[in-house]
Amino acid sequence: MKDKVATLEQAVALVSDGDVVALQNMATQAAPMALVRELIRQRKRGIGLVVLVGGMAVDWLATAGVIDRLIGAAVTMEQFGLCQQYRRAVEGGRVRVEELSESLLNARLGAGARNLPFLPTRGALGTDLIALNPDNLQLIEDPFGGDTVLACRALVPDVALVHAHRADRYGNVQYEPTAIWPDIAIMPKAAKRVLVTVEEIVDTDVLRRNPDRTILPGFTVDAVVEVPYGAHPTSFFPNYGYDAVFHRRWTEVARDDARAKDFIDRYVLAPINQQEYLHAAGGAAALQRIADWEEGA
Amino acid sequence: MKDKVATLEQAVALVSDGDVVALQNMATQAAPMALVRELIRQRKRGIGLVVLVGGMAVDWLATAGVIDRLIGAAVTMEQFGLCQQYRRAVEGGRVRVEELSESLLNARLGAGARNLPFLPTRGALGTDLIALNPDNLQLIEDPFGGDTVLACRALVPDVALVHAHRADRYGNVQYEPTAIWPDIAIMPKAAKRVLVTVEEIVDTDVLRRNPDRTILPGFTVDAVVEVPYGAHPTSFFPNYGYDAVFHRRWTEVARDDARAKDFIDRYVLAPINQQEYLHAAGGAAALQRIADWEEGA
Amino acid sequence: MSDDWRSSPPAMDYSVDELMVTVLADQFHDGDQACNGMASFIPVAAFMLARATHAPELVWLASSVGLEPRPKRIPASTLEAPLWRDSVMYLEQYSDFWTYVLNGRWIGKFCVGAAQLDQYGNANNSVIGTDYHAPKVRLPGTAGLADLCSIGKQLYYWNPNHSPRSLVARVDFISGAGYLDGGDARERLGLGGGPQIVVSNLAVMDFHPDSKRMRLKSVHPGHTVEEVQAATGFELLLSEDGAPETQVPTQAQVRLIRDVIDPDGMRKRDLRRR
Amino acid sequence: MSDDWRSSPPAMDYSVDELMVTVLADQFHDGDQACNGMASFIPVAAFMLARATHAPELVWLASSVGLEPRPKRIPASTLEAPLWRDSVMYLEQYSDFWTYVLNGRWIGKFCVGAAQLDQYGNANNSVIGTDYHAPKVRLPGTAGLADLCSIGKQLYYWNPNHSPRSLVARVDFISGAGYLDGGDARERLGLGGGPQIVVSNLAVMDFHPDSKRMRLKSVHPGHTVEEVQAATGFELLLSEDGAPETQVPTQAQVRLIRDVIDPDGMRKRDLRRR
Repeated sequence: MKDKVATLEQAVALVSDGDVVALQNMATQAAPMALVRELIRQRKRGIGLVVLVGGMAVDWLATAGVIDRLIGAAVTMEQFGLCQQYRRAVEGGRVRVEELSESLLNARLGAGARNLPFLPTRGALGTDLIALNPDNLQLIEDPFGGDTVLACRALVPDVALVHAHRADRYGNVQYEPTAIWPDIAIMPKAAKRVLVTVEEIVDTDVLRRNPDRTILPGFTVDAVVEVPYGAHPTSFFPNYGYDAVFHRRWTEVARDDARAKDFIDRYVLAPINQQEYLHAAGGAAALQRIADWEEGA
Repeated sequence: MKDKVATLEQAVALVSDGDVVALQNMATQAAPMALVRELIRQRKRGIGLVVLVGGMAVDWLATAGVIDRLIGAAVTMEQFGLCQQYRRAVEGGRVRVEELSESLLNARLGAGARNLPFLPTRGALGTDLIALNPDNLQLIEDPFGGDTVLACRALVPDVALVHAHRADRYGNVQYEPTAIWPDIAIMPKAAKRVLVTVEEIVDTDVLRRNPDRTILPGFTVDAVVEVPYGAHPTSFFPNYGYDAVFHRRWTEVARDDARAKDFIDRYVLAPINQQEYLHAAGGAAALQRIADWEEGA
Repeated sequence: MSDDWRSSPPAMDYSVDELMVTVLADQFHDGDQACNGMASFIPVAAFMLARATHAPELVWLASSVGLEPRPKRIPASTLEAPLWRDSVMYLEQYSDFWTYVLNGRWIGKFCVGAAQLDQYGNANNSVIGTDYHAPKVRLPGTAGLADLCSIGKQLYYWNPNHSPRSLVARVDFISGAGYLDGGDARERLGLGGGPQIVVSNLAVMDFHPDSKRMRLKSVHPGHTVEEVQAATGFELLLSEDGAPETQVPTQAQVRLIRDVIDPDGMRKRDLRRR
Repeated sequence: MSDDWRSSPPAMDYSVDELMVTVLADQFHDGDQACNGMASFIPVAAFMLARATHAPELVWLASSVGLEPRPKRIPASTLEAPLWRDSVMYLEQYSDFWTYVLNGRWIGKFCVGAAQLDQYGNANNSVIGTDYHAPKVRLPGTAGLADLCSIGKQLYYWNPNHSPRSLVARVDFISGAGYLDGGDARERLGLGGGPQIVVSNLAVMDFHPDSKRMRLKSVHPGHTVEEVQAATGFELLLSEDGAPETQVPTQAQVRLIRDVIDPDGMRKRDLRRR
């Protein structure tokens, strides 16, 4: 099998301006933040972001002017509130939203993954989402005489970004038993290219001990980068929890464009690698905080 | 949660004559044979059987006159050859076949599982399968102007039969890391009722140790029966391999209707419980044979 | 757990979050399968309370991932691993959760919040303002709400900030279908289920069986019908029996909520946030 | 493993199963992703041989379940756990395997057998006879063949029993679409990929690039064009260079097959079965 090991720089160089980029994550969980920071460092522009539920990553990408459209079901940092930078970008017309419910996004990505022109759902009937999006959502008749359903057009992202627990150098990617979000089950299958960060690159023999935990075969992956704590400040169970202190640090500045930009300068642009980023984010004290998630509330 | 523990008799009493019954298995693997034998013992009639790839179970059900139609992609005992009793029943017009490719059956069951009228596929275009089955397969246009696809009508079996590694008394069902056949991922979700045999009924706390291995939540399951070696003579990894001796014993008689019926009398009708069945099938020697699968060829 | 909740006298010192928890808890029964979403401390407390008292066989699917979990107490997020501690099953989202949800036979009850809710129970979590692409406020988005509302689920709205801004005559954007224009509009579209009740910090509302307009079901102690009406952006129907006082939590319920289920008071975050 | 296969001289004592294995092995290259099905000892031996010699980076998906397995040797079933020993991944069938297969970008090469194959590469594993519902012979069924044939895969047929009954002018039932009526019939239906070669116990065939009719590519040593034609139920085209002799296995290849890959001779079962 082909060696897929890359640096963050090499991996993100596979993203072109204007690409549709799918981000695997939930509100405060499992976001491939090291790849997101590298998108900002490489000053990508005109990116269309696909998220099921996006959090701080969306805010940062909006602040840095990387994205100009979003295809997704929700953007929120859950208990830390709305993503204020994203919100301002949408309200100011700088980011255009194609809003889809979860089953609609699943159907669009599912069709993309299976090379089908569309998949039907029953979700969202009666909502205003349908009229908003005739290019991708059409009511169709059941050829067998049953109910009308909503056809959701295939979505094939140019790139999917994923953070996972471990991989071998050939891009076989493993996930520990934990919440498996829909994005991870279909985004990488639908996308043309897949970039993966992992907590650890291991020998293939380590994967062979638990073949049921392998979620992506190497042939679907274009680059794999070892980035310990690559999901910080989002959680990555069972390895670490979300960093509440860091989330609050962001929410304190995110309503102010200048302070938000300073934050990006300090935490994204200044640190030249993951180690420096973690140091800026609080170093050993931060890692201790997120290690203790199991006992914390 | 509700207690779902039942005897084989009670479980199979939930099957009515004429039902469409989905059988989770592969050619020589993981068939819920104890439930199949009980279908024969209870002299069910007019059953429509759904299999992705069926093996000896289909042969037995054909011999005993339980089934009169089959919806599936293949029937074979792999290296042990064709299912001769099934073959004769079809050639004689006693069993009618609705043949579907794997992706077509997956689409029909997938639509049933998600309460959609149909799901599209690109499989089987150009084959004679489509013209044979206008009630369930229709070519439709893509509303977004793409390629024609094949709409596969939802299939909702009345009952699904599954063998699994363990369950608690509430019907939460677990599967060990091994081959996960499509049937197990969708048949029980599509069917109206689900009957499960397991190697072992365990305390719920045992399931909590590996929540990622639970494949069916209790609320989807109607009856759970503890039947050690419930898949014999098919394999059930990692617990045991297929019983090659027993398979050959069947293939030796299966071309002869009278001898096939005698075989059913001896191995299905005469043994009053699983223990007697296993004794008839070879007892400790048989269990030793199938325990050694890992070293055997 | 405790069984004295049946005979326990009314609590004297309950707070409104605890009242909302007990009102919601009453909606969930043995055999129901219920699921909470993000930032849903009050619904999670309600599920846990129901299971600890009248509905031990209420099946709880924590944040669409963890089946029958045993969290130590309500943690600081209702969508993170501490909530689904000790689960019997982790549901994979695409193949498991959404299949069971779409199927229709399972997981029938959802507690949802919405930034705007209108007189026909339509919900908006998408945008405030009339121009979708240049909104006054960009809200989080519909997430799974548009699906749950259209596929026959029973929806229990909770609203910790009853005001003319959150309860409006007509939502700016339908991101979750309620009874649409009322009457049989929902039925005509072939949609089953729908909004059942709305539990706010002032009152409990339901929907008139024919017109599907929102009506006052009970008013929380210390508030009046007039006050509730003034805090609502449309005219609330009154039910025939007027508007009785909402039943208050019992002492046993309050003890369970405070001492066992949510000792860290996470449920109060739902009130503060809006 | 061994690297002397490149310079190894032709084997003198190979058997036809070994010849079929080496011919098939030549079709698989570094970077290909190939998958075997049921009762496929010869294809499995071919994949294992290719990986041990010229194509170490051929990705092998064993019986649609086990990625990159390391079986000790070919076991008695090509669709059971001993074959996918030490796999890097177990592919879940519905969500993983069929998604990757349908996608089109991955798992592009399949070895398949069929009871009947016709002059345009259409395959039949369903029924012998003209009345589908009262067939002369009920065959196993299409399984995944109908899918693989229609979704752009490259198909490598192997036929251990070259005869007018297995190679027919027109299949009784198309359970796998080849080139249909020939010419651009397949293309007009929008189907990519298609049958590449047919490896039998007598010869190797491919398909004319324009007419899509089956043509003789090479004849196995010890057999003649006339013999092959007589064993075929339709007229085989001849390629311009006549019909050269099929390249025989090298001594190193035969050693690998016999001593390492398949010491139990499972590959010979494919010949006996039909």
